[in-house]
Amino acid sequence: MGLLAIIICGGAALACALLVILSRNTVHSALWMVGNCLALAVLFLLLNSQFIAILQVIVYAGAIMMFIIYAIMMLNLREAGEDEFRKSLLSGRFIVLFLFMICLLALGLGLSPMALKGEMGPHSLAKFGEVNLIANYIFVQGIAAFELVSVMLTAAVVGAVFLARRD
Amino acid sequence: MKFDLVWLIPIFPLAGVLINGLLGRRIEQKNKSLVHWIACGAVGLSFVVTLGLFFKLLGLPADKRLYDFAWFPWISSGVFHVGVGYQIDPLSMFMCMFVTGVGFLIHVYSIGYMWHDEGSYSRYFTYLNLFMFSMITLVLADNFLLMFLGWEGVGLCSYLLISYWFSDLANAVAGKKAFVTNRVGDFFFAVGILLLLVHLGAHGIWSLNFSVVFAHANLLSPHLVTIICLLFFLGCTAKSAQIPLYIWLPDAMAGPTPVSALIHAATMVTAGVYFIARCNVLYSMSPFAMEVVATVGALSALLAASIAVTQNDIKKVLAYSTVSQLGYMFLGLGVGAFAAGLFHVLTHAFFKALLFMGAGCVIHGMGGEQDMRNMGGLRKRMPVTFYTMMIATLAVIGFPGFAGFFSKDGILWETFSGAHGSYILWLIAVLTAAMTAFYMFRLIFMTFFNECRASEEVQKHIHEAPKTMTVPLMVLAALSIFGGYIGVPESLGGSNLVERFLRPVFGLGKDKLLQSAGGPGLIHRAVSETAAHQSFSTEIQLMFLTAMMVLAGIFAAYMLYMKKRSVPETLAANNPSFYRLLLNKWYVDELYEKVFINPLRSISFFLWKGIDVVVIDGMVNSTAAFFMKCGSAWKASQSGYVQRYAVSFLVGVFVLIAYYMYVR
Amino acid sequence: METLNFILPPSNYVAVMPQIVLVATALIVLMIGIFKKLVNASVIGYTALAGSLVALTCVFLSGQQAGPSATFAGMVLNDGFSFFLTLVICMIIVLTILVSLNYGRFFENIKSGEYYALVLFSGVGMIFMATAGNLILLFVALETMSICIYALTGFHKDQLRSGEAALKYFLLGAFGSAFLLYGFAFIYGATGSLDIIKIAGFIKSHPQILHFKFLVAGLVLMIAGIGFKISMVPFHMWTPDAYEGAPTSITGFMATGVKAAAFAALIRVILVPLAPMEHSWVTIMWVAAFLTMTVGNIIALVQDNIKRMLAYSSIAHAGYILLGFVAGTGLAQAGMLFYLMVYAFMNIGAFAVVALLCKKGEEFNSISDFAGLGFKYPALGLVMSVFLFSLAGLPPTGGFMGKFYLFTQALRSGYIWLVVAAGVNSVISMYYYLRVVVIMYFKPQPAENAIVLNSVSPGIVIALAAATTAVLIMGIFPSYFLSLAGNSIFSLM
Amino acid sequence: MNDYQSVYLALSVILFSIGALGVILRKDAIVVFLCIEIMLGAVNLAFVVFSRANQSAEGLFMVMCIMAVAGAEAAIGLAIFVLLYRKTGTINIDKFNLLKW
Repeated sequence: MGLLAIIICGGAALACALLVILSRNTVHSALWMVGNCLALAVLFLLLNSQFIAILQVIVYAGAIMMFIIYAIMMLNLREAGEDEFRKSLLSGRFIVLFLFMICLLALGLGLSPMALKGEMGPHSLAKFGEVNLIANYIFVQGIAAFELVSVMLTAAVVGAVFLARRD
Repeated sequence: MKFDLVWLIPIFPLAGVLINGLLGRRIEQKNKSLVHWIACGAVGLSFVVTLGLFFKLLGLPADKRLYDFAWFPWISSGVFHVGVGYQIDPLSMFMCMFVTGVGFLIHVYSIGYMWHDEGSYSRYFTYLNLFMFSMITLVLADNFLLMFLGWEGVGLCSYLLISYWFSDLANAVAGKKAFVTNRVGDFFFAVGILLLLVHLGAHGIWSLNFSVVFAHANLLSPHLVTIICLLFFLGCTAKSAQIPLYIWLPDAMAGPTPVSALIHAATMVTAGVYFIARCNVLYSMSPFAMEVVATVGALSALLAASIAVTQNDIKKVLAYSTVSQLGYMFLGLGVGAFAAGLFHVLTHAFFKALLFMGAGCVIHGMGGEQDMRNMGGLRKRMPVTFYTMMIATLAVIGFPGFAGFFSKDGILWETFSGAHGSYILWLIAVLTAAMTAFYMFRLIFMTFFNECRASEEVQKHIHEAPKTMTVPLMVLAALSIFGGYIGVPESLGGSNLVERFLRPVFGLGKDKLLQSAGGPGLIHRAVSETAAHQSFSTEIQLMFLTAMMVLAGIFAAYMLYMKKRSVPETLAANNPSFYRLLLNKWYVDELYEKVFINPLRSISFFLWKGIDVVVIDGMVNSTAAFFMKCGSAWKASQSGYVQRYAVSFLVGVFVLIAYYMYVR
Repeated sequence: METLNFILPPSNYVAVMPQIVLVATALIVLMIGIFKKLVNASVIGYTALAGSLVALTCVFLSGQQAGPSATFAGMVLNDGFSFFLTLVICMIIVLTILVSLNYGRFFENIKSGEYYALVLFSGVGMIFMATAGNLILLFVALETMSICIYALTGFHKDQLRSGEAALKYFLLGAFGSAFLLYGFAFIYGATGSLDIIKIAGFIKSHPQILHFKFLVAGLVLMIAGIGFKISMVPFHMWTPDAYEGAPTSITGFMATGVKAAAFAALIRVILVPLAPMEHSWVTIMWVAAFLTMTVGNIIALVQDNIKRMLAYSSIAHAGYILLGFVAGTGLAQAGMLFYLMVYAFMNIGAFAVVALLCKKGEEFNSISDFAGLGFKYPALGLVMSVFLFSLAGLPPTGGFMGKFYLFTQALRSGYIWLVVAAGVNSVISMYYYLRVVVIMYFKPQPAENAIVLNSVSPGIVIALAAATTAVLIMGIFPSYFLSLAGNSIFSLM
Repeated sequence: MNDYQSVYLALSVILFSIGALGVILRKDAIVVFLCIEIMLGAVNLAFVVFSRANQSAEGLFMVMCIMAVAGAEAAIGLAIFVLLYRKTGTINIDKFNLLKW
């Protein structure tokens, strides 16, 4: 049952990802990307990480993707000239290279056995992924990184506003 | 005043260099006299500090007079560490005293001499201060490498100052000659230092500190010590103008006269003497090297004196006289009379600087004339110069009662009676003393007596030098007289303060000094203390004999250049070949030209045209062309398309991952 | 549901004082920027300068603390290594701001509050990168730095080149950090932790993990990700384009600060937890060092744009520094830090000189435009020559000593051919560095091509003088700095 | 416990590779950026898998940070695209080829 769910959701994620790079229309790409995000969110749920799944939907699919789509609309980029894209697809050297690489990586990494388990596991699997656990980590151990994230976001906003400002 | 302030001594001149060197041109435009205030002030402050430290040193008991101030680490490479540090002991303070003192006087003198010169005033004082910095580093350094830095520094300044008026080709050539000759010596010197380091390193002593090296000198085999000593000495012959590398010094007179006084008479050329005295432990281990030093010194003294007899250029006479007097110093060192040799360094600094400065006043007064045949009768016109020069002359020839007498006597006596001395060397030295008296009085008579042989035009302008020039003359004249009395030998009822002051540094005294400072004991075969004073009467008899020879020399000069002035010409005419031999300085320059320079030149010409241009340049050019081609080809990979960059990134990752996953 | 009660970890705020000061200054500068109309424009720059100087002072004051320690639950490490790198980065920030104060006359944008705020924010990122004890913090810091630098690269809004450089740098940078993250993920998967010290402990107690594929893949991907920031071949392609397009003051900042921080992260990550994997990464470093210096030097040979030439040369210098990983001795690792410090001074100095000159009121970049500069501006020519000599590795400059330590240590470890290659590379590099000197002093200045330097502020004079002095002092008296670097490497172990 | 982690990881690797493929194939800057986001998503998946295997919240916090970074990068990236679009009227990355060699 679990495996079936994984294969369905994973297949959906992969298909969405492929469609992102294969669709000619930028808006379509962005929408397929949203699909990919949602499929990933389901995968996270299957991995018992409810909080991350919620974030994936709200932040990724909800905020970032909407932002991108808004930018696409603003720039009025419906149809980019993609002739070269077709050509390079046909020439296929990248595809060959990449299929090869994917096979290697998937065989080498994906299907290799997991490491020795970390010794930090008092929590039960059910509690894993609950907001308590994460919140505790964020505000106790990860406080420095958390604060630095705020600095980073400030910097990003400052930079973005400056660059996009018309003057 | 604490000994830790010793770093102030070199710092002041260095500050002077920086200020005058970087901002000199602007300062000169605004206020020319500020330049010499800075320069002289820097050296003066150094002198004051030296004086303070010197008296503090005197206040200590004799066996505690050693202080090593390690300032900061300089080079450290694995086990090998060299620091910048200054050593205070009687020898270094003795040298530093007169280097800064005489240096200060010559700085002051330079104000008058260079004020009207067209060259860059600040450049001159920058070089002069740089020289002071290097020389102080040389004498105060506590290790071979720092000393070598100073050694090279003084060589550089000497070169810069000889060719100070570089627009004149002859000056540039003279500078080049000095530079190349010194390089030859420095090469051997550096080889000596490296040998020392490598062989001590083989015993686990990776240090170039004087005290460490000397304390472990016993680890070296005697042959090796001899080789090292001879290499060092070869370096010293270049710096201190001895056979075979003395040839650059007379040509070095092309520089401004204060430079000749400071660098080529009083201080730099005595660096070799200082160095051998500093390395007395090593030299004491090698009697053969000592003999070589003594013999070369004596022969240089004689050879230079014989050349000086016929020279007509006033500065050339003094230059050869310097070579000759330096020969005396080396003779003293070679026979084991280190203190006497250094005492002569001191007195020589006073009177030779004075002689050069006097000559400078004469040249200045005569409007640049240097040929003594065109001088004469200046006694009336330039009284201060005349009297001070007279005093210096009496001092240099060793006239009883003057400074040179006591120092020269010390050397002669040790040569006669010392463990390493010999009668032949003594005889050469006495003969040289007589010749010195002759040529020095020849100079005095030709310059200051009789009628003036200069043209009317020049005669009108002859005048006494300004105050800044004459005051240093007078100070030095006083020192030339009284400076000798600090070293009155015991046979004349004195107590020879100089020797007593320096004794801790030399021979067995060094051993005690190091031990008292906490260092390891010296285990070397030091020469026994100079032979016990056999009999004062013999010494006094010898003194008398020498004085007689000197008087004979003066008398001969009087007869030939005052009374019967036609005789020299007839003499020269009757012995034309011998006269020409002397006049042309024994054809040594020509000999070097034939034996060394011409073959070298043809070899280097071949290397240039045959090897360099065709083979090396061809290789270099084709290599350069090859790399340029590579560059142009490779440049194309930077295509400007961002996705190609991403591909390059991916390929890199892919290759690495594939290698680690599947190949290894 | 139980209530959440957080107990904040014991935190040493003194250890992060420079970062706090920098963030505060950045915010103040932004505030002042809002009231731009009311105040003199230069107030912004001087506020930023004052803040960075305060941060530098904080580094000096906090440097006296004894012993290495970790704060913020192990996220921030406070040891000699952090001190050294924080010092270097703060000096880079101060120098960059000094250069920017003068460079602002070319481009109005540089005078804005955003510019200085972004420089300070990226400085915060750099410092956290060098002091991070946890890969999470390391990643966030790297992104903080990168995002600011992306924006700063595109700061010449009226120049297409600047925007293009920002685009390329941004796309490749994001691409590279994805790889870095994947590497972190694998390391996390293999060792069960993201804390550097815990990873080190885990690897030490489970040596069989060393041949585990996840760890090896993590190592490789991580080296690729950080190698991108230090422009290691073949991850270097962005460097010349981004350096050329960016404002010159930022190019100097990128070439020194980003590289110093990224090298710090690489040293920390490679040498602390992954030291037992030496047999794996030495080969990568060997090949990367060789390729990096060769590619950088050879392409720099045929450049005519001074910024681009310096960009390629900075690739080559990364190659020299990588030798320290290959050699592996303690002295070699100290040599890397020493070289980073010298490199910071000489490179920022060279870019400052480039930023100082203009031609007909415009910036210029062609090397041939330097003709006759040495005589027109003797002081500037002298300073530039010192930097170039140091870059070329000629004594008595710090560049020489840095190369000397790295090369001799690599030789001592037996990498003869690599050192031979490095020597050949140094000779090649001499050609293009000295070419600039030759052009400055031996080519007459053409009449119509008047390069001038106008409005020299005291700030830039101080910056150039400080950089020159530092380069020379590090060349003549290297022992102090080497022992400082050695101590900081020692505290890392 | 070990429920299909290999499958998740293989999925993550393939997703990452598809993202990388998109980055080097598509010319539209925004799509290139979307592909980078796909790669980050793959990384997130890997982190969650490892986090669960290791029973630690560290990986989850990393995922949150990655999301924040993705947001920040989106802001800066889109600002750069807008800047370039205003100048040239296109965001086809092959058109930006001033800086080369």
